[in-house]
Amino acid sequence: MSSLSSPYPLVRLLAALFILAFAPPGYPDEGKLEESIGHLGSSSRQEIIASVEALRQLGDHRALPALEALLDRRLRVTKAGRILIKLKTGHGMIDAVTGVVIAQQLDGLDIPVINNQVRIVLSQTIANLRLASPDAEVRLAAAEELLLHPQEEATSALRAAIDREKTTKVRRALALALALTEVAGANKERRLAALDIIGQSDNPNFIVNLKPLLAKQASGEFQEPDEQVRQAARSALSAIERHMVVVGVMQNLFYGLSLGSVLLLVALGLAITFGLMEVINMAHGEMLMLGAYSTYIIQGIFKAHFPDQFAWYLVASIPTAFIVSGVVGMILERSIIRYLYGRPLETLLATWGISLLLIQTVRLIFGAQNVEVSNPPWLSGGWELMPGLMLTYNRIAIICFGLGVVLLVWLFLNRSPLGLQVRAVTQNRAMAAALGIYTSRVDTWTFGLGSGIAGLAGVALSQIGNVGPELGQSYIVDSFMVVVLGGVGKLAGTIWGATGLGVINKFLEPFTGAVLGKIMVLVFIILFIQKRPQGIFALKGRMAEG
Amino acid sequence: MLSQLARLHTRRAWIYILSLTILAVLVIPVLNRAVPKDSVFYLPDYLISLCGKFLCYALVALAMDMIWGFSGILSLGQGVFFSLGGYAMGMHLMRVMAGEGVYRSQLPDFMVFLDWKELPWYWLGFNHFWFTVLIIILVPGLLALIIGFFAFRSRIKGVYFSIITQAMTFALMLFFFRNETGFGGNNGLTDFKRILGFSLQEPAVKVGLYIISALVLLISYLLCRYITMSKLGRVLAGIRDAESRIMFSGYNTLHYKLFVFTLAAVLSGVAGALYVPQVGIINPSEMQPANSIEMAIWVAVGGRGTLVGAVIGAGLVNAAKSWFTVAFPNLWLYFLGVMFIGTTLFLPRGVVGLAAILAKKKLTGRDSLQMIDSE
Amino acid sequence: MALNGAYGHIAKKDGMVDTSHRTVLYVDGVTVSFDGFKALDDLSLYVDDGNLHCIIGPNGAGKTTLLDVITGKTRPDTGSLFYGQSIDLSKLSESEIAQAGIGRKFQKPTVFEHHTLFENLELALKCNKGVWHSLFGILTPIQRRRIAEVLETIGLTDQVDQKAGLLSHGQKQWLEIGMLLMQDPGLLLLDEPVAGMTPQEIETSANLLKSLSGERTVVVVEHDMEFVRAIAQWVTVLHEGRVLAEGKMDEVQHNPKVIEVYLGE
Amino acid sequence: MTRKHLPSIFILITMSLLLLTGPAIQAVKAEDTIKVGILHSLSGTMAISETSLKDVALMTIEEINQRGGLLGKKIEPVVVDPASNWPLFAEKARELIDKHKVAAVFGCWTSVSRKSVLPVFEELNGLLFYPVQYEGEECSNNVFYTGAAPNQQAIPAVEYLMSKEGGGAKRFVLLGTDYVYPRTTNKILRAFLHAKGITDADIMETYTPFGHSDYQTIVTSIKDFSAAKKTAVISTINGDSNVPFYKELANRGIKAENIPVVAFSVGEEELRGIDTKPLVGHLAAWNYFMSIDTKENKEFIKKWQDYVKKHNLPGGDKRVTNDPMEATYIGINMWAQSVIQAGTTDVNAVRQAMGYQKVKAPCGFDISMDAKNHHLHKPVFIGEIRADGQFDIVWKTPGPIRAEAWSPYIPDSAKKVADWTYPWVCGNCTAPKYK
Repeated sequence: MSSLSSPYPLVRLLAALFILAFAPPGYPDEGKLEESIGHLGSSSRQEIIASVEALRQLGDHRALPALEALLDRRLRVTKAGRILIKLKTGHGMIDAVTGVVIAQQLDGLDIPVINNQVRIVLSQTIANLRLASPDAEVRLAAAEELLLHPQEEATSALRAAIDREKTTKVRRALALALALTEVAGANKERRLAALDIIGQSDNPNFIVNLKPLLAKQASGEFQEPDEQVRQAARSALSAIERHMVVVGVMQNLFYGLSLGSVLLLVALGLAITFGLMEVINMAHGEMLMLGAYSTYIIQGIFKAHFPDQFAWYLVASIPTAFIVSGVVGMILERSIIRYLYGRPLETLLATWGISLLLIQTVRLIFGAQNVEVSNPPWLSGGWELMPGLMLTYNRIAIICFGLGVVLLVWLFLNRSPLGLQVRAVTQNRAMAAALGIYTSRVDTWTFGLGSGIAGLAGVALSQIGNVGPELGQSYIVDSFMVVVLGGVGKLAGTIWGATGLGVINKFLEPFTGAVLGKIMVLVFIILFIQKRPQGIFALKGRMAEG
Repeated sequence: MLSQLARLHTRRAWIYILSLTILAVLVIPVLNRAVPKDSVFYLPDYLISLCGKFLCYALVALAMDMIWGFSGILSLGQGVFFSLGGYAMGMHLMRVMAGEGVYRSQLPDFMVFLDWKELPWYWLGFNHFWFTVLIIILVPGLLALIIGFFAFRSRIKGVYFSIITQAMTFALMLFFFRNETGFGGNNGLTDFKRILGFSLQEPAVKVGLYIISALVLLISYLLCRYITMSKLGRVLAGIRDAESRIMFSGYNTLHYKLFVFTLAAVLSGVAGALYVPQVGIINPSEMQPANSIEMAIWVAVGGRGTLVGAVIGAGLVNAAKSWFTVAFPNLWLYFLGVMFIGTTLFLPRGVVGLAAILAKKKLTGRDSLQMIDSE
Repeated sequence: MALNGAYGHIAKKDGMVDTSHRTVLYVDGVTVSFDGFKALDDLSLYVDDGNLHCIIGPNGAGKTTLLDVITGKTRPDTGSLFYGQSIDLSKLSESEIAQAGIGRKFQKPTVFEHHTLFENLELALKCNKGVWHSLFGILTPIQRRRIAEVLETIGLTDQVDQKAGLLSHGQKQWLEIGMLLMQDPGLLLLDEPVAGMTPQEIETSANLLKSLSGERTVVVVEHDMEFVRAIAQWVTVLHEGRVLAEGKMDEVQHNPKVIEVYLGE
Repeated sequence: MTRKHLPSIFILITMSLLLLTGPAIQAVKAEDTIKVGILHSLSGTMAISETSLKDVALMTIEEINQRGGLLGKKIEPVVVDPASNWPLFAEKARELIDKHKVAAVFGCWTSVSRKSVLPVFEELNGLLFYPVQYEGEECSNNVFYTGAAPNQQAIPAVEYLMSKEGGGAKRFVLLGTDYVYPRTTNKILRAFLHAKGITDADIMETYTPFGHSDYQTIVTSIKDFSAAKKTAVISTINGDSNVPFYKELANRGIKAENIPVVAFSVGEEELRGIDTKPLVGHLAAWNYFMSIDTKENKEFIKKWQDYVKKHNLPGGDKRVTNDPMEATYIGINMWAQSVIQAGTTDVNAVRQAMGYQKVKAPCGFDISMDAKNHHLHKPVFIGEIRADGQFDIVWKTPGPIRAEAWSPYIPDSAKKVADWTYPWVCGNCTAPKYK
């Protein structure tokens, strides 16, 4: 993890400052440190790289704040070439060399421009220096950074760090990083041991380090002369490859589930408005869109008024999106859709008109461009279940969210009095009315519920895709497919339909590519509906007559 | 035969149809070709192309009315049949200009820069016009026959059928979007030069295409009219209103539905084929599910089950669209949206129904399809 | 079947069903289940040629399902169905069964509401039901006469050019029976033909049905005991998908099991 | 019987009358302005990109009008909405030229829309200014291309990635949306990479459908592919699909230092919809960036922001400028200069005057129009994404470079010459043509 996404930036900064303040006096290379830091603000990137490398050679922790600032675009250079660090919070600045706080506002400061090349060297150097951090998390992150860019220069630092290290997790990462640097070394014993460690790591990232050992030269000779080393490399490679087969299946399953849960979320609202109420709701996609825009608005409010609680804006937007989409849905039901019950194909036309209106309204208010909805920090990044298998947090969250929404809908329909009325009305309107149920009121609530759930799906979509006026259009066909595949009027069918489609799609995609995969899924749906015209969960007998 | 034809309409109605035909195929071309450009009565060229396009849309609407308005089967796949006909025509136009593309190759341009060395087998034969005409009729017809056979045999109806055809539309759209499929991918086929040796840039050729479209529309209208006036039309309406009664009366509804679905597909294909030389491009976005839905909307706006309504609806919606997109570029979607909602809520029988109400005529008689004709 | 062959030609070779054993319909060990619920449970039933056979039973006894099975709407899980000696109904589609000579009237009157009475009867007319014939065929004078005849029978001659949707409920029922007559079926299945009728209408209906039997076999599914008593020659009582009792009306009425099912609850 | 037909006949006749007379009445109006057409989708899928171009075009026209207009007349923009519907583009183009008699049309974004209108402009001898980077392989006498050709965007970017500074990539993933621009660009790039000694084994080419939103599988395969050698991704992903792609990339922890992604369709406008913090270091190649530090650019940005504020456009102070907007701005200004120079809006005269026309562009260079191939000479900038959604310019060409309408890397196209000056007068031939 780089400093950009690390969860504890402040802690680390304090730690760095701590080291800076209590560093043992009398470093021999005092002048060199100052000079190198001074060159960090150079306008030539080659010079910056040279000075970063010099700082790595020095191994002086006091350079850390300046290096981190350079990476984060917080380094400033005065006209006179003095290097300043802009603090992460507030407008304060400190001098990179002396650590003196600068109170007055300075104008005409330059920001050194770095590129990826500089960034690599910077990250390595920072990681090198951080190996000595008192914080185990920081050390772990540093070790992982070194895994990405193994460098021979770090060997001695790594050895020293391993000797010092008490935390097992960090030790393991450090040992791996060391192994990576030693594989290419000269000591055969060490190389064999390193290959063993790499093989055990199961990490597909290291194939890159193994492949050259087994490659042949143009003459047909192995590049690696030592048969024993080649043997070890071969077994390490096959260990990793065996592991990758497992990873492959697992990740397809996860991708399938996550795609399935997205489909489930977008289809669930439709399963109610279309499945239960038989309204061919072409405006369903726009309910998703409204939900996503609600998220955007809430995000804006949090940014402006509650910046400290920003991480929780998503939680606040869940009820908001539900209410916004739900209320819009209820208004539409009251004003338009209720005149069209029993004429499903006409609802298609009217709701198509509604969808045009909603899209254009949003376009006129928010503009035609996409708006930015950022992942809150707790949804950024992922969880490495096993080497090579990264489950991203936003996908995990969507799977859980999907399950939660399904559970709530189920509870609502089956355990609440209103849910009972909903079921009664959808099964036999006349009878329900005769029993004293206000069927039109129930209709409004039901439609509102379906739209509200679509709004919830919009919240989820805002976390994985873009938010724009046309957001809903791309999901409308998919959601109808899911509902029909599952069986109209059956919640369980919708769940199976969505998950099934997601998983099939993801297992097909590696072989067929994205386009053909999608086509094949559609063909599959067409064939499936031939076989079971009423979907997976078919209603039979009298119920099916309708 | 002629007497049967004459019976399709009352004499009055025939006079109207005849005069409209004369207006379309005689007066409008004359206003464009023979009237001097500075005259008030001069019709600019772009209007001819526009009218030609509307006529093609009207033909699709007619097909949609047959399958939906009369038989109650809402097919959301008409856009596919339309595009297939269009692609067949487009392939012909590409083939006859072989060697005149930007790369001067015998292959269409997109194949050249995709590095294809020879024409794929499914492009063979398209240099012949007769073959193309055959394909324009056969391919949409066969596809409809196959899809229809499987769908109707499994008793898929109503919403399910709509959604199955929508899935087909979507799948085919994605398929045509692929560059490997060999139909020009996203760009489709464009930059046509000649049809049957006539330059497509020539205004006279455009007028010719327009007149052909008008005549094809007229013939198709009469054909549809004949069908709906025959017992077959009543069986179709019977399928729409009470399918089980039709079945228990001994009719095999599969055959009837297949007939009308295939007919609608062929008509749509022909419309697509006429459309392509007039607008100069065919690409997969014509297969967007939204386009097929819009076709249903034309029919709904005009009035379902009236044939004339379909033609009027297609003209009305597209004319409105054409005008609004220039006059109110920011707001035209509102007009369109309100138009659709308003029609469904207040004009369940479309503009034709409104006209009948305005004329304060009670609607009785044999069927809604007779609304114009007899009471 | 006096007019048979004269006003239309029949899909099957002769359209006559082989009733040499006097039984026109065999239902043997038929079971139909929906999601585990057995609507028909190993049901066996035989209908004699020319009989007016009534089937009664409480709600959910499987009456309508039985008609569905006979007319091909629902396929039985097990069991066999024969029309006459030779026609295996389980192999035919709805329209083929109809063409073979079984007509059915639905519980809810099902007529073509947007068509006139004339057109309704024309559609039901026994003739070639193929697509091309429908497209090009024209009614012969004999066929027109047949339509007029049936209109006379159901007493709706005056409304010949009216749309069926404008008829009263009872008139729709009669129209539907008229449509069945147009099919010239050997076996008529009527699902609650007098539901929702006034007493006068019921009486007319009873007379109509009685006049039909003998020439054709008529199966009536009914709730209305009075009506059944008035017309039935043979009664079958269904209960929970099985035959509970069978016989003449008087016998059935005094059957203790029937009394228990009907009155015991 | 007669009156029973009246309603429908009445409607039919009214409709045809409306159709016929409506345009005629408008055409009679006196012409005291110079009309220009703005042909950008304001609805449908492309509205997301094209709306800004319409706005900037209106801004530029307003600016010219404030300076007094052209030839003593005001410019009157005719805005139409082709609604992301390609045949509609052709129809609207025809209407603009034939009915509104516009002097020039500024518009189109997608290649297919340009291909759709091209025959119309050639048939009616109109002028189209096309402001978007595209795949090349086209050269029309009726079109002025103010966006980049592949050699002004894609090839410099790949060269940069292969350089030591750019990370020295040895393997390339060509990732795009399945349509003609990515296909052609990737074909050119593949030929270019071959020329640089990179074999097919080190090139992975993948396409996704339009509107694709699930990049899990593709990101995994990129990651696997990158295991062998230093890899860079060249993305020609179009429009909406960029957001899910970048989000997936960020969440999987793939950073620009490891696998840099260079995009040709991602600019400031597109980044507005993305949280860019995890994307720092990914690249884009353009002929203009909003962060370019020149006097002209500051003025341009200020004008734009004032215009947005004045007309209360959606998005408000978050609106940014980008490359196609600059291209639109250059195009209109160049056209205006040519009209003044020619003293008329006549298409043939203006076209002749357009050659060698020079404009001091916001990017800080004197941008000139190539009289031969109707493309602009443009500088190339490579920017790395910053956390604030802007770009750090990490590389640029010393000056404007000439566009190659016909790529030398495609055998069939290498033979072609684009030269609209005498004695060639031909945009795609191998020997001079006279007209």
